[in-house]
Amino acid sequence: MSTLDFRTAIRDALAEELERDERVIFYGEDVAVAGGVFKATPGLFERFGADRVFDTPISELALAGSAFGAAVTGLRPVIEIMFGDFLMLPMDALVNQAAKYWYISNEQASVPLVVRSAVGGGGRFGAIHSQDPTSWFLGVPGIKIVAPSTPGDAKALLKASIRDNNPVLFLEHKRLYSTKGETLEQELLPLGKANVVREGTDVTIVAVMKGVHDALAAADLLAGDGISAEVIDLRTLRPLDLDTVVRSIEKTNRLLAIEEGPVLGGWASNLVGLASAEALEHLDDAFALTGGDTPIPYSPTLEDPFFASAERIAETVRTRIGVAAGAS
Amino acid sequence: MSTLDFRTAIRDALAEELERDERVIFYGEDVAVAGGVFKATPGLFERFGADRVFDTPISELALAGSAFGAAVTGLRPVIEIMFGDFLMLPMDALVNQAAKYWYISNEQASVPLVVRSAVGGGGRFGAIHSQDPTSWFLGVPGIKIVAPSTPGDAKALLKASIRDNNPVLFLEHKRLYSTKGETLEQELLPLGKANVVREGTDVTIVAVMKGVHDALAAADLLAGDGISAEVIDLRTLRPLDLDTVVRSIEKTNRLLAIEEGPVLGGWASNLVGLASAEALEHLDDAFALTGGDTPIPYSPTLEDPFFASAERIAETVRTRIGVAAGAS
Amino acid sequence: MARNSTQAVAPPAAELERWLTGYERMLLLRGFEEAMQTQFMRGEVHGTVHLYIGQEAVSSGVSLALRPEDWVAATYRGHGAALARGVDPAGLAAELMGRVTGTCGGRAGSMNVIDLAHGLIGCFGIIGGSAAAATGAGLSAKRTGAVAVAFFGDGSTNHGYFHECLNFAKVHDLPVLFVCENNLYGEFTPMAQVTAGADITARASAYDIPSERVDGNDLRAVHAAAAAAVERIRTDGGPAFIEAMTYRQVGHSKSDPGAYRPEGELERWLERDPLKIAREQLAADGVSSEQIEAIDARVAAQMEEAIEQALAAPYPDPVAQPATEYAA
Amino acid sequence: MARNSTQAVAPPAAELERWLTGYERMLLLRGFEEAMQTQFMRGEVHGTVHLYIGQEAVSSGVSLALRPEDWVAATYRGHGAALARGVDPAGLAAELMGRVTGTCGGRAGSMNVIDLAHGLIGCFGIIGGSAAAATGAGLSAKRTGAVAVAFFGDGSTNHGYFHECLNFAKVHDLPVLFVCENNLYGEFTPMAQVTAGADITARASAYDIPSERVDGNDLRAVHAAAAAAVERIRTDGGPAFIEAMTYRQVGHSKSDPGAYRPEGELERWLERDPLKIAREQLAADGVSSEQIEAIDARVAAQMEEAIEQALAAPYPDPVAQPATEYAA
Ligand SMILES: Cc1ncc(C[n+]2csc(CCOP(=O)(O)OP(=O)(O)O)c2C)c(N)n1
Ligand SMILES: Cc1ncc(C[n+]2csc(CCOP(=O)(O)OP(=O)(O)O)c2C)c(N)n1
Ligand SMILES: [Mg+2]
Ligand SMILES: [Mg+2]
Repeated sequence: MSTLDFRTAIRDALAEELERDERVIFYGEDVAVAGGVFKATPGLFERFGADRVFDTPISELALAGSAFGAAVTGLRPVIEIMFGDFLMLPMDALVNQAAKYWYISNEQASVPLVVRSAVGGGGRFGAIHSQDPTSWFLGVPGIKIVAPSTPGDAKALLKASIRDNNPVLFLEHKRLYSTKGETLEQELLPLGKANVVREGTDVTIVAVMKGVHDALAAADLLAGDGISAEVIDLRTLRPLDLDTVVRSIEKTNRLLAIEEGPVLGGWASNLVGLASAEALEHLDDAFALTGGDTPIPYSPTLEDPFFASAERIAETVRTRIGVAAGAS
Repeated sequence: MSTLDFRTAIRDALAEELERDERVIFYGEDVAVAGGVFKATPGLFERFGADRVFDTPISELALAGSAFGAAVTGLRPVIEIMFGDFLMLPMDALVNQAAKYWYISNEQASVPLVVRSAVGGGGRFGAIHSQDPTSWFLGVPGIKIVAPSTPGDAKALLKASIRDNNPVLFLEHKRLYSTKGETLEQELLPLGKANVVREGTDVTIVAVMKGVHDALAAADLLAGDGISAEVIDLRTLRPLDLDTVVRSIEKTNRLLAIEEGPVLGGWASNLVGLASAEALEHLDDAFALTGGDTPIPYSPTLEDPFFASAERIAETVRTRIGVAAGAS
Repeated sequence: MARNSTQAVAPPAAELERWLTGYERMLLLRGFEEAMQTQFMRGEVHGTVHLYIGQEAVSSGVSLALRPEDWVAATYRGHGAALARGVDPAGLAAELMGRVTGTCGGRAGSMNVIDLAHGLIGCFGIIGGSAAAATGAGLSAKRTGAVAVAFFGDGSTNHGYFHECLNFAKVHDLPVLFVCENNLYGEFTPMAQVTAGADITARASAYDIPSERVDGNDLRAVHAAAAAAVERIRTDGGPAFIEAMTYRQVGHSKSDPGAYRPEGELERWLERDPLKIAREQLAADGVSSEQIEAIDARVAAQMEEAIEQALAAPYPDPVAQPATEYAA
Repeated sequence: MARNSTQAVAPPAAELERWLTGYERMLLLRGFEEAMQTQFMRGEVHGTVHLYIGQEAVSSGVSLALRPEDWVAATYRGHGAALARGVDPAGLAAELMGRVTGTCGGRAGSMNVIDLAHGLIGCFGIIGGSAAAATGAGLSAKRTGAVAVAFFGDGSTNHGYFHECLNFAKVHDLPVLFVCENNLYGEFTPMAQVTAGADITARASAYDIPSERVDGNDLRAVHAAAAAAVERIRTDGGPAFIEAMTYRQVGHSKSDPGAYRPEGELERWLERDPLKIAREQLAADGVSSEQIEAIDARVAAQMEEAIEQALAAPYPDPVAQPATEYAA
């Protein structure tokens, strides 16, 4: 197995799908000639030409609206909304148009459309270039939300997203762009399936994207204390693979969901709610460790404690979740 | 105490605050001369003049964006976004601009701004005129979401929202516009405080808006079976009055949250999550009874079962929540 | 305005055929809306309904200039555009009645009808949605040589969707015909009061999109403008714009105060009823009143049968026909 | 272009005073950006930063035409507009360095600076946000006789915010001066490639907003246009529009490939550097090189002190200064 960096994973997935299916097109602001502000898409314009890979005006609503119109008339558009923070601007097109079409058309046509977007904090980009848009879209029937944690996953999930027949929001965490990882054996990963990335018996930690790495680091710290943490990478936030989480809880009896988003309205509290409704009898404790309750601060000394670090995750397991060494 | 209908409650609250504070202005699409498509605001234009009450172009983003700009420079705008379904169009102005301003400006200025919007299903308006926008905004720090259930509450909460120094989303359920109720003693109700509208000992049912009436009807049905349901009207969805819910659970040990929105991403699952995290040891069961997992259908035979009726709420308490007669 | 009193030379047979077809189509549109008005009063059509009465020449004239492979996107006032495109009136009536035989199985309702088999991408309940959908269809159409048409109202030209989509279509050279049906009002608000400059074609011109203002109550004038625009699009590529001046002879929707019309305005426009104009034109072409009456009778019979069929159809059964959130 | 080689008659003292002030301000803007570039390289400024180098004449010229009670809204490229408005350079530098003495206590960062005490509603990280904020401030300003100014780039004119706000400001007769800084690029994409018609003033004209294109590198030309526009706004009400032609001499942000500039373009614009032009104009007015050097030295000293001050300030402490989600 070869290694791959995250940017290359994104670019290769796009290149392979553009190559494989000529209905696939890719467009966005500065994605073509310049190769994207995060340099994730260089070379595609040169390889596939201006008819299939192009730069657009700064018009997020037209980007998503046109992608919707293109998708229901035979193309398979992939668009980039540069920062996840900008996703409210095209949201009407995604939610009121794209996500509803399959159902209200009485299943006349699917809407194969992918929106890639760079998300997440920790980059000192301030309140309006650091958000995780998940909470805005989590409650939208008809939409899928994919949130990979490694280059290998990103490639296989992006390829699967492009082949999926539904609107998919594909989130790329900014702090992951420079990470490296192994290529997967599989060409595709199924959307809506979680991945148990570390087995454990005392507590289940659920995360996505950068959070998975923090959870794994926390699990290492906890292992030093004799606490065995299971770490689940959801990979997809909607639809939610609740089964995998519940199976884990049945073993560990404790759930900690971590995310960068808010405690009220975030996916982590939602997951705690759904898991409690499903498996209350198995739970000794459940908790969502989330970002703060204000906009995301700019200054390093404010931004750093805003998000849960590996240390805080471990500390939360020890204190709040109350897992003592050798608990189970 | 006199009675009041819901439309009048809205209009009177606006009139009184326009009268009381000349910084208050009110604008929206067809709200002035025509008095609003739901006929909630007739007479205000005539009484307060075109400088303070006016009709706008169909430009939701400019409506909310200008309201934000007006709020931080000294006015106290109230705008109407006609249907809650349209709230994604102005969402960037509300979330990226208005909701963040207090914090990122280092508390230089507050943002006293109210967005009224008609929400909810059951009116045969189809998928794009029937949604509850709560899930899109629930996770936004800095925003308040108010969702009244009665004319008296609506008046006192709208007045309080207009006097509040933060961006407030004020949701008016379409099916409540023609309802009547009593005027409250208080002129104002505090935002962020829930109301126990019926005391009970076997199960806690939490709802907002039209759901409160369904919950009360369900409680009547359950009383016939000897089951005692406590019903909580949250009144405000963000900030959330978790304390009142937890105190109730400590008594009933069972929680049912009902809403029109989705099970994944909705406020009800969130509440179950937060209540479980807070009071797991008191819970025998917790569940979110929500709208369906597709867009909202138009046809009566599809729309009616999409939302939880009083009968389904009662049935869910009996079966899923497993409360038998004389349980406690 | 006695515009058609001059005796023209009879047109060539093919052309006369087109005008007869156009007249029949307009009659069908009128008859359909009148029937829906009746069925709404009877409680068979639910929620609300936006009638096209008075504007028939616009979509009829444009549709005569289209090919089967072309795409059309319309608004919540879209029955006309749908029928002009060939959508089955019985299916459309059934949709409005929420029956399972409806164009969308009763899921969509009046404001959101979709019929891809007839090139109708959809009727869009969100202002500007049609412009976005057609712009996206333009991306597809560019490959196939087809043209995508967006219908929308004067009020929509103040929306962000409008601006972004026109600019997007122009810079990407998309084969999109934008048709603004200027009926002088957006709901209850006069166009000039909310539309800066009050010159909609000037807006299109500012994007360097060829644009023309046309008498929207004259089928032949509309067709001539549309045929020329479509021809130019097919030959030279890129979008074109038509502003069709017309008038809504009935209320905006089923709850319209109507107080906004200046005295005599409606009467003047009734004088210029598009059906009346078309009949006068046919008479001038030498078509006998017997021939016209025969068409009238045929359409009336067709409409009666369609309504009967629709009324006889069952309502959808959500248990027998369960919905899927996602396309496979 | 030897535009200033002619010997003009020396201007009246008040006018000369204004040009000297303007020159000093431009120098300050330039010096500040150069210092921030250095501090970014040293790791003292975080995330990313968008420099204003080359565009100084625009905000300096406009600000000279404003009164203290007027409002200004700018973009992520907003240091110039802030300093021109009188924001303290030490505070602004500290903000970019994330220090507690920053204009916003380190919470906002470069892209979101707010300083209401100096009439700076804010720098807006979202394209179009400044237009919306100024439009709203226009609602307030209409009452007080003030004027609200929005600065934004050429790329922003393709956004829905732009369209809706210009139309809104015009139909509501708001005292807003819209200033488009056309620096020929949006990020890495040439203006003409994404801006249909490539004529931005024509867009303003389509809304019937008085508009003028001006040499944005000539302080005096900008001031003349702004003064005339502000005068017209104060006298006649309603918005005005200025397109200032200028050039960004440095990269879009701290990660700019720069490959998009045609050969020789940058050099040609450096010839027309706004400071160079201003210096030549002052010389032609009879200002000695000693006088100019004295100003240069004064600004350099001021800048040095500001940076020193900022660097000496502590980082914010989230525990000592806890944030509140809501304004009281
Ligand atoms: C985004 C959005 N805002 C508001 C509405 C509510 N609304 C429905 S129709 C209408 C007026 C539209 O006027 P116009 O575009 O002229 O079309 P017409 O109804 O006259 O055909 C409005 C405001 C909507 N459907 N979508
Ligand atoms: C809504 C939105 N979309 C995209 C961006 C990313 N972005 C930041 S600056 C920029 C280019 C803006 O160009 P222009 O308006 O010409 O201003 P300039 O940077 O040239 O001053 C873009 C696309 C953004 N900040 N906001
Ligand atoms: Mg209209
Ligand atoms: Mg630019």
